Amino acid sequence: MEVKKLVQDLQVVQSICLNKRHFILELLAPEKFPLILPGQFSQALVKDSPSTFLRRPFSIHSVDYGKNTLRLLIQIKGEGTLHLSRLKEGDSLNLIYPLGNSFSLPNTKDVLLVGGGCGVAPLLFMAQFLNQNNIHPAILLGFRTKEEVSEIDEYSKFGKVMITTEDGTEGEKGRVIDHSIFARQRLDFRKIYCCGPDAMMKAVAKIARMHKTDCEVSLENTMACGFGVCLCCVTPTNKGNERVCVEGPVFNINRLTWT
Amino acid sequence: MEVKKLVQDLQVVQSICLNKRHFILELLAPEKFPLILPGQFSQALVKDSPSTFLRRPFSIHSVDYGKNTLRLLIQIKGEGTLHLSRLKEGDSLNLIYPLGNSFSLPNTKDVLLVGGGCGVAPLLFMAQFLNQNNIHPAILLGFRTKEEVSEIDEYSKFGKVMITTEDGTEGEKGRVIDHSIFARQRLDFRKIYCCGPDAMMKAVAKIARMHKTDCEVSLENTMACGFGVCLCCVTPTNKGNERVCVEGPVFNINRLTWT
Amino acid sequence: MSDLSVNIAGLLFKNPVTTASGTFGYGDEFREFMDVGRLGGIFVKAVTGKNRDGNAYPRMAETASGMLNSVGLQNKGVDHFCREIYPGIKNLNTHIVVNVSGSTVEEYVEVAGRINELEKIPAIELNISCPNVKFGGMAFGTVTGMATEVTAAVRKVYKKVLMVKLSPNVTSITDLAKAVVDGGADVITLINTLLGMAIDAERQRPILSTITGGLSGPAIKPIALRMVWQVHKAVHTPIIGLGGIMNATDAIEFMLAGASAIQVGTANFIDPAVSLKIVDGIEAYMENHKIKAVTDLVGALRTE
Amino acid sequence: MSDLSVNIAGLLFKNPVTTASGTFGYGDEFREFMDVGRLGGIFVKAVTGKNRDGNAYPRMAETASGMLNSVGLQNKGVDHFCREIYPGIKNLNTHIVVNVSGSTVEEYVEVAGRINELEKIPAIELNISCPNVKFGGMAFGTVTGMATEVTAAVRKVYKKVLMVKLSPNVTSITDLAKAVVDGGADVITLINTLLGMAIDAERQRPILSTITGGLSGPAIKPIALRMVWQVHKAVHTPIIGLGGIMNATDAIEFMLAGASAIQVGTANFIDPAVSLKIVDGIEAYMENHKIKAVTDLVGALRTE
Ligand SMILES: Cc1cc2nc3c(=O)[nH]c(=O)nc-3n(C[C@H](O)[C@H](O)[C@H](O)COP(=O)(O)OP(=O)(O)OC[C@H]3O[C@@H](n4cnc5c(N)ncnc54)[C@H](O)[C@@H]3O)c2cc1C
Ligand SMILES: Cc1cc2nc3c(=O)[nH]c(=O)nc-3n(C[C@H](O)[C@H](O)[C@H](O)COP(=O)(O)OP(=O)(O)OC[C@H]3O[C@@H](n4cnc5c(N)ncnc54)[C@H](O)[C@@H]3O)c2cc1C
Ligand SMILES: Cc1cc2nc3c(=O)[nH]c(=O)nc-3n(C[C@H](O)[C@H](O)[C@H](O)COP(=O)(O)O)c2cc1C
Ligand SMILES: Cc1cc2nc3c(=O)[nH]c(=O)nc-3n(C[C@H](O)[C@H](O)[C@H](O)COP(=O)(O)O)c2cc1C
Ligand code: FES
Ligand code: FES
Repeated sequence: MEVKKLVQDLQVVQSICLNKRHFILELLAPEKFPLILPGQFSQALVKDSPSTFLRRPFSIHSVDYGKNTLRLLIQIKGEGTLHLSRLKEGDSLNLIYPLGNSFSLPNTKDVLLVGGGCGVAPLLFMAQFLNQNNIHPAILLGFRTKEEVSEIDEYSKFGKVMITTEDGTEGEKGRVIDHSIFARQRLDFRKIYCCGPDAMMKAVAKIARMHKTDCEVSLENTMACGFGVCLCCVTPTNKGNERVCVEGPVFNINRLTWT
Repeated sequence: MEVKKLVQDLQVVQSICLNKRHFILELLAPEKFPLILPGQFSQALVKDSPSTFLRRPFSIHSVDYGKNTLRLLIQIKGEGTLHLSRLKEGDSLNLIYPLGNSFSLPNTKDVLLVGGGCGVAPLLFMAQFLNQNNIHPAILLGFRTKEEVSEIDEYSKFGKVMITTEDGTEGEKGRVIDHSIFARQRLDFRKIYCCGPDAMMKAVAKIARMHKTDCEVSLENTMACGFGVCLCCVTPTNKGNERVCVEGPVFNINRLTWT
Repeated sequence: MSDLSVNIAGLLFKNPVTTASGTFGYGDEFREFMDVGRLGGIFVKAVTGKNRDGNAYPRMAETASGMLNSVGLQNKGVDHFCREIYPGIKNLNTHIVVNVSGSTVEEYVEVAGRINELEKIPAIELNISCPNVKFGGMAFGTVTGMATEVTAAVRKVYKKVLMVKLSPNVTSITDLAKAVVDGGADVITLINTLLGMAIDAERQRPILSTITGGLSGPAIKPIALRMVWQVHKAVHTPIIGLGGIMNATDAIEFMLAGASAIQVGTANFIDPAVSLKIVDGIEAYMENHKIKAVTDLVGALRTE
Repeated sequence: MSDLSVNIAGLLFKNPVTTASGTFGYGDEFREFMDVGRLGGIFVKAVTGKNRDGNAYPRMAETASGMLNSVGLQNKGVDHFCREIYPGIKNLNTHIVVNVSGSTVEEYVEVAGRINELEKIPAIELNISCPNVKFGGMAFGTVTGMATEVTAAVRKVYKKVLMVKLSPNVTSITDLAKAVVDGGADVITLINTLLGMAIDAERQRPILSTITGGLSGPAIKPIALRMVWQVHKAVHTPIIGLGGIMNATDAIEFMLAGASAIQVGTANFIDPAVSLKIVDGIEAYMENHKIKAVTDLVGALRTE
C-alpha cells in the first residue's frame, strides 16, 4: 500500500444517528484503500447546500481495510454538516483523502487518549492502531451530557475508557481536564494524544507540560484547500507559520507556541 | 373567493414523469385556494440548488378546487428545474401565487388554443375554463417528437386536439405554424390563445394579424421578483415598457410592438 | 423589552429595518404579503425629473448568489410621483424615503426641490450611484468633486434629512463619503450595486441588453460590509448599510460594522416578507445577547 | 482536431488554461491529483524579496459563493525560491510563471531581476494588487502613477514576458490597464481579489485576524468579466482573465469577453483536478460549435 491522495466518490453504506447532534457515515470506496494513518483526515464535498462553498474537513474515525469502508463521526454544526446528516444509504460523497500527517507511534506503553466533542473522532482509529502495536491506552472522553455518550463499546475494545459529562449525568462531572486522573500528584501516562476544542487542548497541554509528559494534539483550524496550497490553515510553530493540513493536523505541543 | 397573493408551502402529492424532459408536480395547498385564473403563474422557490438564486416562474397547469390541488407542468432546462424534478411525494415546495393577469373570456365560440414546448402548460387550465363557459376550443399542440406527446387525453376532454411533431413521428410534421389549419385561405377561428417560444408566438401573431383574428399571447420573460417590484421583466407595449409579471403575462398582440 | 428604535440624523425609525430602493416598488405590492407599517422605513424606487422608459429587455441575469440588473431608472417622473403615487402612500405607518436620481445636477435639484414640498416625506436618498444610465448616475458617485457638488446643490433646496447613496465602484469609498459629507449629507447609504456582466456562452452574447449591469445579492455582502466598516471609521455621519442582506444575522453584521440602520434589497424578491422576519430576528438576537437597545449594536464590532 | 494553443506576447501556451497564483502552490501538491504537464501554464505563488510569515490565523472566511483570504504573501523569499523550489519545477512540461510581489519598487525590481536569471521561467506576473499587505501591494495597483512607475522599473531589469496583475478595487480599471501598458507591460492579468470583510455575529468579532481580506470565487465572476471586457475594449494588450472560474463554460465566457487565456483559482480547492476538466470542456465546446482555433473565441462576444 502506497500513501497517495485520492479524490473519490464513496458510497454511503449507512448513516448512524448517535444522538441529536452526532452521526456516523460509513462509506465504501470503489477501489482498495491506500494506507491511511490515524490522525489523518478527509475533505468532504457537500453537494446541494447553497451556503456551503468549500469542502468540509473530517477526521478518519475508523477504517476497515477488509470491507474497504471508512467511517466519519460528524457533529452537526452548521449548514454543511446538516446536509451531510441527510445523506442516505446509496448516496455518494466525494472525499479527498487521506490528508495530513498522523499521530506518531509512542515509545511507551503508558498512553492516554483524551478527546472532547467531535474531537473524539480520530481517537477511535488511533486506539485501534495502538492495539495493533500491542498498546492498550487509557481513553478519556468528554461529553456534554449522558445522551451524547456513545460508542463506548467500540473504544472499550482497545483500552480502558473513562468518561466525563459536563452535567455529571454519566462518568465524572465536569470537563475532561477536571477528571480525577489529572488531580493526582503523578500522572500515570508517559504519552498523551489529545483532540478537541482549542481551549481543552491548551488545558491538557498545560497539564502535560507540568508533568513533563509528551503530548500530541490534533488541531482543527479552518481550511480552504486541505492539501497545502492555500496557506489559510496555518498555526505558529517553532518553524514559523506551518500548515495544519500538511505539517499537521497533529503537532507535538513542543512545536507549538502555546503557553 | 378573493383574489389575493399567497406565499405558501405546498405539499407534493405526486411527481409524474411525462418523458425525459417534462414532468408534472401535483401540489396540495394547506388552506382553500383563492380564485386562480387561467394564464396566471406561480413563483417557485428551489431549495438546495446552489446555482439557483432566484425563484422560478411556472404557469398554473390545472387547478382542482375540490381537492385543493394544483399542477405545474415543468420542462427540465437547467439546474433549477432539474432540482424540482427530484422532488418526491411529501416534500414541500414554496410558491408565491397566483401571479399575473389572465387570458380573457372570448366573445366568440370559435376559439383556437396553440401551444408549443412548455408553453402548453397554461392551455390545459384555459381549455377547462372555456368548457365551464360552454366553449369547446380547438387545441393545437406542438412537440419535438412522438416521445414527448403527452396528456392528449386530458386536453381531449375539453376540445378537439391537433398535433404537430417536428420530426413527423406523430400528427402533422413540422412546427405548429406549419399545421394545415393555417394553410387554408380562411381561418376558422375568431380568437387565438397562444403560448410557447417567442419565435412561435410571433409567427402565430403574424398569421392572426393576416386573418384579422383576435390573439392573446402569454410571454415568458425572465423574472426576478414576479410580483411587480423589480421591473426586470418588461416588454415594450403601446403604453411603454410594461411588466410581464403584472400587466402580463398575457397580452393581446395589438398591445405589443411586435411586427 | 428590547428597544429597536433608532434615531438617524434626527429622524426616529421604529426599527432599523428598511427596504432598498428599486426592490420594493412604492410598497403597494407588498401590502398583499405583510403589514408594511411594521417596517422602520421604505425607500421607494428612483424618481427622476421626467418619465423614463429604462433600458431594453433583457434587464436581468442571475449570477452565483446574486443577480445583475439594468433596469435603468424606469419611472414616470417626479410630477407623476407627486400627483399619483404620493397620495396613496403618504399615510403608511412608516417613513417613506424617496430615492432621487438624475442625469444632471439640475435634474437632481429639481426633483429634490419638488419632493421637499411633500409634507409626509421626511427624507430623500440621493442616488449618485446607479450604474445603469449613460449620463449621470454613477459618474456623480465616483468622482469626489462631482459628488460634493451635486450634494451641495441639493442641500440648498432640500430642507429635511438628506441621505446620499454611494457607489461601491470606487478606489476609495472613504474619499467619496467625505466628499458627500462636505457637500452636506446627513446620512450615507452604502452600497449600491457593483458593475458586472454576464455572458451566455452558448449564444456568445451578453445576457443584458446593456451588456453590463449592477450586481446585488449575497455575493456582494463581504464588499458592502467592508465599506460600511471603512466609512464608519472615517466619518461621524450615520450610515445605512445594505448589500446582500438575506436574514437577521446579516443585518446584525452590518450594524456591528457601523450601520445605524439597514436596507433589505434583492432578498425581497425571494421572500416578500423577509424584512419583517429580520425585524423579529434582530429582536430575538437582542434577547439572547441581553442587549437592551439596538443602537448598542452600532459599530460594536470587537477588534481588539 | 481543435487547436487549443494560444500565443501570448510571443509565448506559446499549449492551451489557454493556467492556474492562479496562491491557489496552486508551486504545483507539487497537484502532481498527486493530475498530470500538471497538460496545463497551459502554472502561476506559482507570490515571491517577495525576503521571507515573510504572512498574517496571523484566521486567514480565511467562507462567504456566499466565495471566500475571503488574508494570507498576506507568506513565502520564503526569492533566494529560497531560486535555490530550493526552482530546481524541482523547472522541468515540468508547462510554462511556470512567477508571481512577483513586494512592498517597494526596489523589492519588485530585485525579485524580478533575480527571476530574470532563471532560464526556464519565461514570464513573471507582477502582483500590484494584493489587498493583504500593509505596504505596497494593492497601493501600487490603485494609483495610476505608481502602477506605471513600478511596471517601468521592473521592465528595465526584466527581459522576458512581463505580465501585470491588476486590482479590481479601483474606479477605472481601464485607467490602470493603460497605466501599466505605458509602463511596458506585455500582458495584463485581471483580476486579483476584491477587498471584503466577514463578521461572526455571535462573537461580534471579525472572522479574519486582519479584519478585511480578499474576496474570490464565483461571487466575483460578474465583476471580473466586466473588467476583462472593459480592458479588452480599451487596450490592445493581451489579457489573462480570472475570477470565479469553476468550469469550462465560465472559462469560455472570459475568452469571449476578451481574455486570451484564463486562470483557475479558488476552484482548485474544491476540485484539485478541475483545471484539466476545463481544458477538456473547452475542447468539447469547440467541437460542438465547430470552432477550429481557440483563439477564435477571444473577444468574440456578439454585441451587435
Ligand atoms: C482537520 C480537521 C478535522 C476535523 N474533524 C472533524 C470530525 O471528525 N468530526 C466533526 O464533526 N468535525 C470535525 N472537524 C470540524 C468540522 O470540519 C466543522 O465542524 C465543519 O466544517 C462545520 O461545517 P458546517 O458547514 O456544518 O458549519 P459552518 O456553517 O461552516 O460553521 C458553523 C459554526 O462552526 C464554526 N466552525 C466551522 N468550522 C470550524 C472549525 N474547523 N473550527 C472551529 N470552528 C468552526 C463556524 O465558525 C461557525 O460558527 C474537523 C476540522 C478539521 C480542520
Ligand atoms: C410567466 C412564466 C411562465 C412560465 N411557465 C412555465 C411552465 O409552465 N413550465 C415550464 O417548464 N416553464 C415555464 N416557464 C419557463 C421557466 O420559468 C424556465 O424554464 C425556468 O425558470 C428555467 O429554470 P432553470 O433553473 O431550470 O434553468 P436556468 O439554468 O435558469 O436556465 C437554463 C436555460 O434556459 C434559459 N431560460 C431560463 N428561463 C428562461 C425564460 N423565462 N425564457 C427563456 N429562456 C429561459 C436560460 O437563459 C438558460 O439558457 C415560464 C416562465 C415564465 C416567465
Ligand atoms: C432590480 C433592482 C433595481 C434597483 N433600482 C435602484 C434604484 O432605482 N435606485 C437605487 O438607489 N438603487 C437601486 N437598486 C440597488 C438596491 O437598492 C441596492 O443598493 C442593491 O441591490 C444592493 O442591495 P441588495 O444586495 O440587498 O439587493 C436596485 C437593485 C435592484 C436589484
Ligand atoms: C488563498 C489565496 C491566496 C492568493 N494568493 C495570491 C498571491 O500570492 N498572488 C496573487 O497575485 N494572487 C493571489 N490570490 C488571488 C488569486 O490568484 C486570484 O486572483 C483570485 O483568487 C481570483 O480568482 P478566483 O476567483 O478564481 O480564485 C490568492 C487567492 C487566494 C484565494
Ligand atoms: S487548508 Fe489550504 S494550506 Fe491548509
Ligand atoms: S419580475 Fe419583477 S417586475 Fe416583473
